[in-house]
Amino acid sequence: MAELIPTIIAKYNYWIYITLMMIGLYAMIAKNNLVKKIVGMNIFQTAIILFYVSIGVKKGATIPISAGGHGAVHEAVHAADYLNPLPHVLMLTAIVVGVATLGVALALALRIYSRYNTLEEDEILAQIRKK
Amino acid sequence: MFWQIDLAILTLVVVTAVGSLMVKDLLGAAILFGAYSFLMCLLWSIMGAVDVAFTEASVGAGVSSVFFVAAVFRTSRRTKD
Amino acid sequence: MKIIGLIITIITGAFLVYAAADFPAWSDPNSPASTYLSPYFIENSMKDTSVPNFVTSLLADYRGFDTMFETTVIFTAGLVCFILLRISGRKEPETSHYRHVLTGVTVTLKEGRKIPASEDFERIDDLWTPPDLIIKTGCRLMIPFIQLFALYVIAHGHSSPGGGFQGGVILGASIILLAISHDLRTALERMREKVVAILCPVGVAIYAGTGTLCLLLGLNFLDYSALASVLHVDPIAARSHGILMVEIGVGIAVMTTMIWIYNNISSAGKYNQGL
Amino acid sequence: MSQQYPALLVIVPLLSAFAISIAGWVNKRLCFPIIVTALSVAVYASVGLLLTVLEKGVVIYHLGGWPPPVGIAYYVDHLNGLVLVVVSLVALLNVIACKKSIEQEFPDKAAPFYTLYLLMVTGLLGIVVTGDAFNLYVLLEIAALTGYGLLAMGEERAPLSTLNYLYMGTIGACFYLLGVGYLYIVTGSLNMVDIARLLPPLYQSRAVLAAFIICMVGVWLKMAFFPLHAWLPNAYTHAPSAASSLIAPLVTKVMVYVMIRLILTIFTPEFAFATLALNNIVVWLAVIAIVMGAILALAERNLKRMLTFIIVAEVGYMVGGAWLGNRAGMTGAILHIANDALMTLCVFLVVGNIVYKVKGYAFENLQGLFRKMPFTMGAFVVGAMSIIGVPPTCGFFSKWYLILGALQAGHYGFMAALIFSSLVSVVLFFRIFEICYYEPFSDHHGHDHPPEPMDEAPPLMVVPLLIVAVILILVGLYTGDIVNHIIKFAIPEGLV
Repeated sequence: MAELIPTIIAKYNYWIYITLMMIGLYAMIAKNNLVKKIVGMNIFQTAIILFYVSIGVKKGATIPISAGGHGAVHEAVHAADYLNPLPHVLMLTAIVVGVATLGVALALALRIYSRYNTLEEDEILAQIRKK
Repeated sequence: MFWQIDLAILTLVVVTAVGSLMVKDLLGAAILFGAYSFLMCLLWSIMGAVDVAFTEASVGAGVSSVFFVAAVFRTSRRTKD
Repeated sequence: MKIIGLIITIITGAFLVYAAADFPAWSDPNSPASTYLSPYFIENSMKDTSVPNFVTSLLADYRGFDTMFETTVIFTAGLVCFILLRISGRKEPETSHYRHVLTGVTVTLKEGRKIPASEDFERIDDLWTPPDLIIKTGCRLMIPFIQLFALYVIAHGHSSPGGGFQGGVILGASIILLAISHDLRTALERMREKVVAILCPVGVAIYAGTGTLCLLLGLNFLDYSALASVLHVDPIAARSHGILMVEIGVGIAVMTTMIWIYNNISSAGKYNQGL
Repeated sequence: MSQQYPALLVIVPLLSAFAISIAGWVNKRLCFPIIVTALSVAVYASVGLLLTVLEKGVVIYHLGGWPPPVGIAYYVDHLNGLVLVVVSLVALLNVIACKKSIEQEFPDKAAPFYTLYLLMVTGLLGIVVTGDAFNLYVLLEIAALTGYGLLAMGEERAPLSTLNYLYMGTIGACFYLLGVGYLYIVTGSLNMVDIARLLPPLYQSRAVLAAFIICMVGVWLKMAFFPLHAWLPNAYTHAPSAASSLIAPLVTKVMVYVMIRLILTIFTPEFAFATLALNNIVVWLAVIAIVMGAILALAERNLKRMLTFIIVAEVGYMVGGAWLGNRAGMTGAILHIANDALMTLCVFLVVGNIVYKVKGYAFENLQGLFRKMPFTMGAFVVGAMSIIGVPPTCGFFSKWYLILGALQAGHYGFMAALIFSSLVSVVLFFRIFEICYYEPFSDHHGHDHPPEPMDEAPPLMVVPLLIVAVILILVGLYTGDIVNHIIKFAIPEGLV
């Protein structure tokens, strides 16, 4: 037990990302309202982004922008001083993909609403079955 | 980097995430989702991912929330869960 | 469904917790992710591309191919929203409302009739809210500065956080702000649908076209150092300029897509009235 | 020029997509010539690439001039060389065959439709050609988003079934992304070959195990492998015919390709089959997928929906074959990617022609079609024979290899499922032939009512369909060459 607590604290970012992911996944499977599902989907995606950003964190390092600016071409740059930029780049892509998916999902929800006049999944299915 | 701030924001993130899924009003859900995105953005800027945080602030907390509000405005605020 | 969802969620969560135990410790400088590839980018970004912001050089040069498709994803989203929602043509005549500016009398016209544009009447939405002078004027004053800031973000992405995406989103948000604070028609007058729909692929095509230019100049796709012979600079500066070119393309594409999606969603494809 | 083929393959369709999008606002007549030209270039480049690979071995293309693992690289070997040719060929034939139905179904939105179509093909080609694990995710999302757009343009119920597909597809893609993240956190690299090089010392790590399983679940979600297949039938049934005859043949097969690529290149068969004892479970899941797909298809009274359940069963074939863990099974799975793409294209194009002429695809709409549309139905017979697995057609040979693999692995359950599903297919298709062969019942007994005149779909739709039918037989006849010259080299030596 005494060994377990430091592990839990040392990786709390990972635990939070798992929690958020579970929240999002649960909402996508179990929620009845289509827009709520979309919210869940976004939470799910941001949880994964949080995971990636956590990979990039490095103790004793600063943000990944060269301190010298443009003038410092010939100064040696030490890798240990800067955060890992690769996960950040990947996550920029993921955020943009997230907003694109959001736009498409909302457009679909609008189409569904104009057809069935409701956003509740069970009511829509009831209307389809009635036909 | 203060771990207390980090921990507080992490907790708040979870709270807003749960809140936006629990609240029985889609407009409220959209607003809480905006708050969630903004807290996420704070968290990432604390972690030093400035570009990601900037993007999330403009895309997640800004434009996404507007899309949500617009969609809710064009459909309905009613939700059963 | 709720129980199934709960079971699936808990299984997934337990599995992820099980796997997370083997991760390198959090913020460990000696983890493989921090020691294997990233030092290369940090140490060589200035030498290879003369861009101090490692994220920008990585985004637009080392992994520029990802970013091109990321822009394409955005374009796709705009196009899908258009194709799904846009109701083209004026098939059904609709009622429109006009307000007499001086007296505040509202006139409702049926079957698509219109009042010729004049100073006395202004068209209003079905769900009309009283004009708020402070909001309208405040937004009108803010929008130019927002746009200026967006251009700064695009142009200064080389040495500070920011770049094409963030700047593009902010530019798009400024037009969306106009549409929210006034109405959709005002925003559409500034930025017509056709302009948006053409600029959007043009933005992505600037990106892909820069890459193709490099290919035509004899090097690999997206190898900006090929531009050195066109721009009359050394290959390293050419990479820096190439990054700026694609950032501008990204900015245009993202700005127009955001406006496009907003227009379609807020008016449910009718383009007559927004929020 | 030939060393630029990998770039051309993706860039030409991409740039042409933007050109079409702009042309749609200027002059709509330009759209169709542009898309045909772009896809022809893609076919040309992919065939050239396959020939280069056959001649010289693996082709590696550095995007942006950065060598991997720093930059992104394209990596073309025998496996994706074959799949590239199939994908580009299917896309080209389908767009020519579907021109009329696209113009009929979306008179004013043809240009955006073509744009999405071309972007989707770009995405699929990119998925197949890329050698970077994260790049694959981005392209996966392009293929998925365009797919949502194309599928949702169909009938009334299409948006709802597409939204369900979107939820499932997003979960799948996110799982894949998460798996790549796990690989990144333990290796620090994103290039597939590089990851494979770094992984062996870490095979005992739980994170690698989790990465493998999460990636697999994500890919299975995307390809509608059995317990995760619920989104597929509705989404494909309600889609417009031009979209379903692009998406049904390609998307699931490309995802099977991704799965095989994950097993063969990133994780290597030693890890996937030897270290993990999952083979048996997955093959049994595939058995259930095949049996359930066949039974559910039997229960349908609607041609298109029946075909979608057959796709679910076919995915079971390929996953099962790949997970048998021996050479014959893997050969069968890879061969079946190509064959199944072509035969699914064939039957879905037939459905497209029927919808174009008859405006319906329920069984009662099909009566008398043999007389009405003889060429279309002739192609349908060839496609059906191939799905059943009758010898001269290609479907027989991939099934042959799959059964061989099952025998070698001693997995008789899988073999029984294959034979069972073939028998069910016989019932399914001969039932349809019977309906199509007989004329509609006439109400007035005794009176001869005049036979309906021949009313075939336009030549532009029929000729590509007949070409596909001929290709089905040709591929069948040349299977030996394909296996000996291409697939043999696609499978690593270690797998016996």
